[in-house]
Amino acid sequence: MRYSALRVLLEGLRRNTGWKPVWRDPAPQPEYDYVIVGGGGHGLATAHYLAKVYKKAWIAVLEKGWIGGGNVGRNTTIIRSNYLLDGNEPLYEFALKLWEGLEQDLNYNAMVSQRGILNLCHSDAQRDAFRRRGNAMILNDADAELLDQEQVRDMVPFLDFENARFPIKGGLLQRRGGTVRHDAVAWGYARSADSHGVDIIQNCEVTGFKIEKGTIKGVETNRGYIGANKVGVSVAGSSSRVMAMAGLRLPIESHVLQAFVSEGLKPIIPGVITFGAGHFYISQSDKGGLVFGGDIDGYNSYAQRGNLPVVEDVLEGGMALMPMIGRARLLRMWGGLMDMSMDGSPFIDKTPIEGLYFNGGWCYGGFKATPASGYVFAHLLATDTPHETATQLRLDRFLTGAMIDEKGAGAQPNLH
Amino acid sequence: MIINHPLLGPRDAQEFVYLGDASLIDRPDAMAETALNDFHDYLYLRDNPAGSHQELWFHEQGDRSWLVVTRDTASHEITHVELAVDYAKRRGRDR
Amino acid sequence: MSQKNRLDGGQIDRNHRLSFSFDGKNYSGYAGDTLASALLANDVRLMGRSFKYHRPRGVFSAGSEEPNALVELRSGARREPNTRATVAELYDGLEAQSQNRFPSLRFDVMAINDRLSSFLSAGFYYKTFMWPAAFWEKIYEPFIRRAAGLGHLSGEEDPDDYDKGFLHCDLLVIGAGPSGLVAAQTAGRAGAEVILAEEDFTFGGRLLADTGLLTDQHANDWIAEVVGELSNLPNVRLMTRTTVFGQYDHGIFGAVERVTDHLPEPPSQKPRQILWRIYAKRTLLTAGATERPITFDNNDRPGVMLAGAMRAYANRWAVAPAKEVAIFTNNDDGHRTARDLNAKGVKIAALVDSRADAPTSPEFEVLSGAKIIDSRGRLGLKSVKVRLQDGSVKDLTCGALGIAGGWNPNVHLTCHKRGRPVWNDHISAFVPVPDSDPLLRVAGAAAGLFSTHEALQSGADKTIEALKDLDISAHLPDLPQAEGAPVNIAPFWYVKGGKGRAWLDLQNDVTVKDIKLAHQEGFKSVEHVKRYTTLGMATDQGKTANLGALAILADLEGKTIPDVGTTIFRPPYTPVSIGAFAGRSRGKNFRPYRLTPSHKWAEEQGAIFVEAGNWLRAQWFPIEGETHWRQSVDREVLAVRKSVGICDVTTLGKIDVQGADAAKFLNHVYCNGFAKLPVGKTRYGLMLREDGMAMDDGTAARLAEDHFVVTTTTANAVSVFRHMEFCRQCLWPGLDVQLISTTEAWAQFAVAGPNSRQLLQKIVDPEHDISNEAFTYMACGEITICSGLRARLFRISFSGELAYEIAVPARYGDALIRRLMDVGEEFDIVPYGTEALGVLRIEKGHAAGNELNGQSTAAMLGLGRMVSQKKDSIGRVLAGRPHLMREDDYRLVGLRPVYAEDTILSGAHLMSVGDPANAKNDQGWVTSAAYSPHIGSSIALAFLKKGENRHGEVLRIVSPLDNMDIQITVTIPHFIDPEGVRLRV
Amino acid sequence: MSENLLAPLTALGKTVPVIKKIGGITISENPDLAIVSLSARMGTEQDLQNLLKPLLGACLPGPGQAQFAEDITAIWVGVHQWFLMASLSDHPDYADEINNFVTDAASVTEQSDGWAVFDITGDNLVPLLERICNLNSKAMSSGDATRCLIEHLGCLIICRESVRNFTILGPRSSAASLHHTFVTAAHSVA
Repeated sequence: MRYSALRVLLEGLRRNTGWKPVWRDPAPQPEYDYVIVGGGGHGLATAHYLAKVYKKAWIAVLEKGWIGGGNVGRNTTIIRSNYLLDGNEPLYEFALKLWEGLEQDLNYNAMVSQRGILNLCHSDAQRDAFRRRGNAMILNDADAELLDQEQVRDMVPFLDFENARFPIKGGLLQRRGGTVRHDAVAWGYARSADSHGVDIIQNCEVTGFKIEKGTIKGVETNRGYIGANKVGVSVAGSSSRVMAMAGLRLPIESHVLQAFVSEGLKPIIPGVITFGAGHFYISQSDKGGLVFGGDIDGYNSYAQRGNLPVVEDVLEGGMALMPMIGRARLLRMWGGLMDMSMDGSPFIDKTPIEGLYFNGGWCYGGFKATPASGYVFAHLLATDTPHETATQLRLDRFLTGAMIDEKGAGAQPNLH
Repeated sequence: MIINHPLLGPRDAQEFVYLGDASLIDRPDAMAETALNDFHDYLYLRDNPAGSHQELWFHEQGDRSWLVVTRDTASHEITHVELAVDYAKRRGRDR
Repeated sequence: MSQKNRLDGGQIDRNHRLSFSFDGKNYSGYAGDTLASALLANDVRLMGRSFKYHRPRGVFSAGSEEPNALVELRSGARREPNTRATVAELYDGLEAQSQNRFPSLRFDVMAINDRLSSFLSAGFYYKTFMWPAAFWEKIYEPFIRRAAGLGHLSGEEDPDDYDKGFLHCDLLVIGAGPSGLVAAQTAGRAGAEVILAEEDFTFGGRLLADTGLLTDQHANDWIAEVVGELSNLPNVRLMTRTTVFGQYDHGIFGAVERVTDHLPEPPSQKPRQILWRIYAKRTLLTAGATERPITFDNNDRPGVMLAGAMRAYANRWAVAPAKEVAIFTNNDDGHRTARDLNAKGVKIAALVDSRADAPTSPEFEVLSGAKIIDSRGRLGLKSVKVRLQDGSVKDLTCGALGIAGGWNPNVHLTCHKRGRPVWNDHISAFVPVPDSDPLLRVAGAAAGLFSTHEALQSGADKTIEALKDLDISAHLPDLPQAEGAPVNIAPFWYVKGGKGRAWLDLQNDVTVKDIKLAHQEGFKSVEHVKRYTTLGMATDQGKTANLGALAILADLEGKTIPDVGTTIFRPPYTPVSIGAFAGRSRGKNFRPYRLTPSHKWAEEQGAIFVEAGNWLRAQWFPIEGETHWRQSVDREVLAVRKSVGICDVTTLGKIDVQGADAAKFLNHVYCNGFAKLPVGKTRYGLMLREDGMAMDDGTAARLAEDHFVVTTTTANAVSVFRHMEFCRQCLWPGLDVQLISTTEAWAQFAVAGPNSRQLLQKIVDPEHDISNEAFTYMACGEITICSGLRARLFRISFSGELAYEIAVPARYGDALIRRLMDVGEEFDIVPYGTEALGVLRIEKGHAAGNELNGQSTAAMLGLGRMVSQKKDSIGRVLAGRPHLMREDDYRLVGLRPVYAEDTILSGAHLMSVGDPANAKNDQGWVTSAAYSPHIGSSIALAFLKKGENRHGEVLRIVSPLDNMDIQITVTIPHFIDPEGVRLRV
Repeated sequence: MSENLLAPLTALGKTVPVIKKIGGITISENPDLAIVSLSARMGTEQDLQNLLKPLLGACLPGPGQAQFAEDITAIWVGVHQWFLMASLSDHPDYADEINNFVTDAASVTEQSDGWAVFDITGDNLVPLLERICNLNSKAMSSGDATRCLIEHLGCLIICRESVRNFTILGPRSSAASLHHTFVTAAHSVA
């Protein structure tokens, strides 16, 4: 069923009785060629590209709860490709280009809104680092602009320029960055994958891997055994737990990241703004809520909820940056489970087990990567070779010393 | 969160800085043949359980002691706290 | 204007008349009113517009669960959008405007959406606005954004202050209804430290809205008696206007106290609100319950409200929402509302009870087994249509309708730690799992115990239980006799078979049809339904809507409500001002300042300051006639190279390392050796992280066999100390070593330049020989200056010149710099700031923060050979990994422009001449750049692939961001005195 | 040392201590405090106790405690680590004095200038203290002493008299910010 304005009109006239389920609800088959574990954004995108681009069939996505219920369902919706290192930037730029064509690819309006992302700097050293990064972005075919203080002021005059503890000296702007309606990404990929024959199986939890002589044979689930030639695991914060069932230890810790939304307000913030002298970033959703966040709580956690000190830290940053939001009210705060890697960069790689592939360690940056993550993981699953934009995202990089450490924080997941 | 400091009693976790898995105390022998692999596993492959976890916290805004805290990562419940120096000595770090 | 709907009685102060305005029109009310009760008293039913369809809306509740009556309160910079009229206390001169309408509340052009609702069904936007692609950001989205949102922020800085605070107690009682009051009384009498927090501006909770007696007392008298007793107990803290909004780990609660929101503006120096962090050993949740509606077609008109709210308006605020009202109920509580209103002289058009066996009443007509199926009245309710038990349809004329669908316990806080409530059939509602959380107990209506008697009893019982955990013995107080009516409810959620729209989520305009459509499209999990329809996402978080939607979903799935599931709640319980979370940490007080000992003096000199972490440091010292910063900086640099300059370097971290094993310890911490450093000498040290990357650099001065002073960079002072304590306590606990930070204790100045020794000789006491022979390069020592002031002297150099750092107790820093400036006059001494410091170190080729950014190995810095392979130091092993040892890794080099007038920019990338500028050809980047007045051109440090073998090569640097593309020559990273002769003279 | 030619400033950058009275609360800068840290060497804790007992008239205090003696105050600040405090005018070279006294039993470090010291007095300081730090100040009694966070600053708070008299030490470089915090909070609760 193709979506369009005309269809909305026609269905409206028929009292909306003709709309069909966005995805089927199939029972699991005994065997598939490809089983994707994890029905989040990355898993669903993987299935979509595997079916649509790599023309594979017999694909299932297994989700222990409801699809899109992990980080794609609770994040601050930002997309950008403003990375420094050549292990990362090509992948995120690939993602941004896929975002730009997403609605047409999926025939689903995920409201990709390129309203720009502005990273503020407050010192010369920060500006130097931004210049290095912005240039790296441009050299990788992304867009970037370095703004001085006046240009920032013209763009976002409501920031505190007069009384700031850490004066704003300029900013790195990526105009093609922006936001996306996050739930719609999961639903759009699910709908498209489903229409290409992928079985999306909810309430199906993987409870074990069947491995014979170092080769994957299938997965045990709460809905029975499912055979598979290849299994791709894309389970974000549950990575360590799931891969442990295959006997693998990962350079990943699970942490909690909190995010926040205010009551709905008439438009007041144009794009995405990040504070460079504290932990705070903000945008405004199409519905009017201010959507913002900051640093992770900093301790290992699977609890999906955080604590007050970080809430206060984030909102102190917010008030320091834009004191006009003092009388807006915080409506809801929530915590998500982050698969923090040891260098802050993800893994998309084969594992020592033949036929078992891993995609994870996205830290709190997984949402923006969703299309590319799915695409390159599908490429790896389909061809057994890494996609050209993901050659460095190897699981063995800590053994060789080829870390991809954007922040230079070292083997300290809570600092990435 | 509140960490029940073995010497100072209950203190807000905000006073502490988190490091991670207490196995970071078990630093391998740097002179061993297998040192490179040992250090890789030591530094990068840490425990990440959804459940009881022994972890290092530094009382930065307090008495500057490193603590080993046993905390459930699913519920955040803390069941045991001790000075890391005692833990380390028990594991032979002072030899 | 007269308050035509005002009744007799109530708990308002009729001697205290207040005037206020709504949408520019003036009204009057009384002290004790809320904005909502005062508007109702003035017969204003239309108070707002809904989010999506812009439907006219009136007040729906009498509390913080209000979905409809949201206004912009106050004006100017104090404007507060989305303020619930139901909890806004009336004050004299209050101004409020309606919101989300254009041009006026009565005539809103956006109400066109209501006509188009068939095309704006749940999730319609996911299916359209895709063509042409470029139109989304330019056309569709701006339109949607303008239409969406609710109230306006002022766009100005919030003028009010906020405080934060911390409270400790044995027992926190949340909610001061009958249950909470008795709990506080029980605990207070037992001597426990008690906090009783109430979100309302007065105590009593639901008792305020009802008329029943407690033994033979009016509820108000009983409340006054209990509160009177509690306020005399020093161990009880009573807090009104305080919402406990969140439960966090280990008994920590977040609460916000609205200290002055009931005043036109806060008194001088007083906060608007206080964010309290409450540390409670035990907590009792007595937050009551929230009534829920029954859903039917066009159930959203102004005048339709919760029956319990209607009762509260009548009893507490002496307001009837209309002259004639109807009630729609599925339980006995609806009858109580009808009785109370009838007793107040309000005409009851009829009580419509969905139960066939509804109790009858001698006072008003009861229509048993009947349902309301529709309503009329565009801007306010005029009549409702009732389908009677026999199937016939009847119109009832009424200006207001009270709906009583049963009550939901306020379990929210029990869910904040991911607890899930369970279904209770008896009251048809979710209740907390009893005894599921040892820190948080629940009593009264919040636990599903709805009668006043049960509330009192459970409040006392649970308190005694909680205090027993703490070994505090408490006793059951004499409880007053109170009504103990059983709950009598026949679940009835929505009227089926309607052709129109029936609202579940009033604010977000989610109707029964939307839930059905979501289900039809495969969104069957509760979470999917919420997300697809936006149910429960509005400012009220669906407090009155969610359960109704669950019931419909249960019907569609053929399951029971608990089988369909529940949605749990996240903090905050009600929305909290962002300003309160920030407290005093805003503006210039966002973070504390750190001031150097010479700050006051530097201010007097007119220095320009720069933030370095929390430090403020002098960046340069302009003198008369200088109009550009470069003039000042060039002058300062040249003066150092020519004669002598002085710079405050107090900000560097200083760590005192003592103990018999101090040297052994430093050998572990630094990658280079310290064991053999003689007493009286200083050595440059490089610390690696365990992953082999450079962490920090500095010096260690050996003052005695068992005593070193270690310096760190300004930025890493705290993290290096933490790391060293980790090494000491966790890795090498057998070493005798003690650490303490002394960063703040010493004022330290760099004295640099060929005349620095001569200058120092003028202040160093004569018994200390600091001649080149006696105090050689890298010497250190404890000396006295200025006739006996103890000081430390280090002959170290960051500039490449003969230089020293001298330290004195911080309190003498100011006097010392003045003294040095005085005695230095003959050498034309200059003070220099961080800019000149930066230029000097780049000229000398010293790495600093831009090079030590956590991504550099010792080898990259040209310090690979410093890493001793003979000992076990942190980072040595992993620094040996193949990728970090590769031949073609980056190396620190110097750069000079081929054309001297060109300026090198830090952050530019290095390419071969002739190569296209792209990532493939990228060979490195510029880390630090400066204009060198000594060289007479721009110079820079850079990381370049294989850089150590490429000195003399001509490359280009590009900065596409700046449209810069110039040619440079690669050099060694030392632009001055590479042999280090100047250091040693 | 007091004979030298240089004139000291207080932590707030003045020549005389700043004293502010707000409502019933008095906030006084106290520059006349010599502070040294004392860390027992490995295995010498008992020697140190024995050495200091005559000086203190009691044992060195335990965790969270201060010991007030005639002209000397000892505060536990960490495992086997204490601060000793005395009048600076009476003990201008306190670190040397103590170092000579304890010899090899402890590592001694001069700390006098690391801290800004504020004495805060009033009839009831609890409302003030509960606005600025997370300690249960109501429950603190004379001799309680502990580190805590005050507006992002690591401080040391010493209870001299329950509810009425506290000394707060904060990092010297942030004296002005800390003082601002006290004054603002005092106005807020006054």
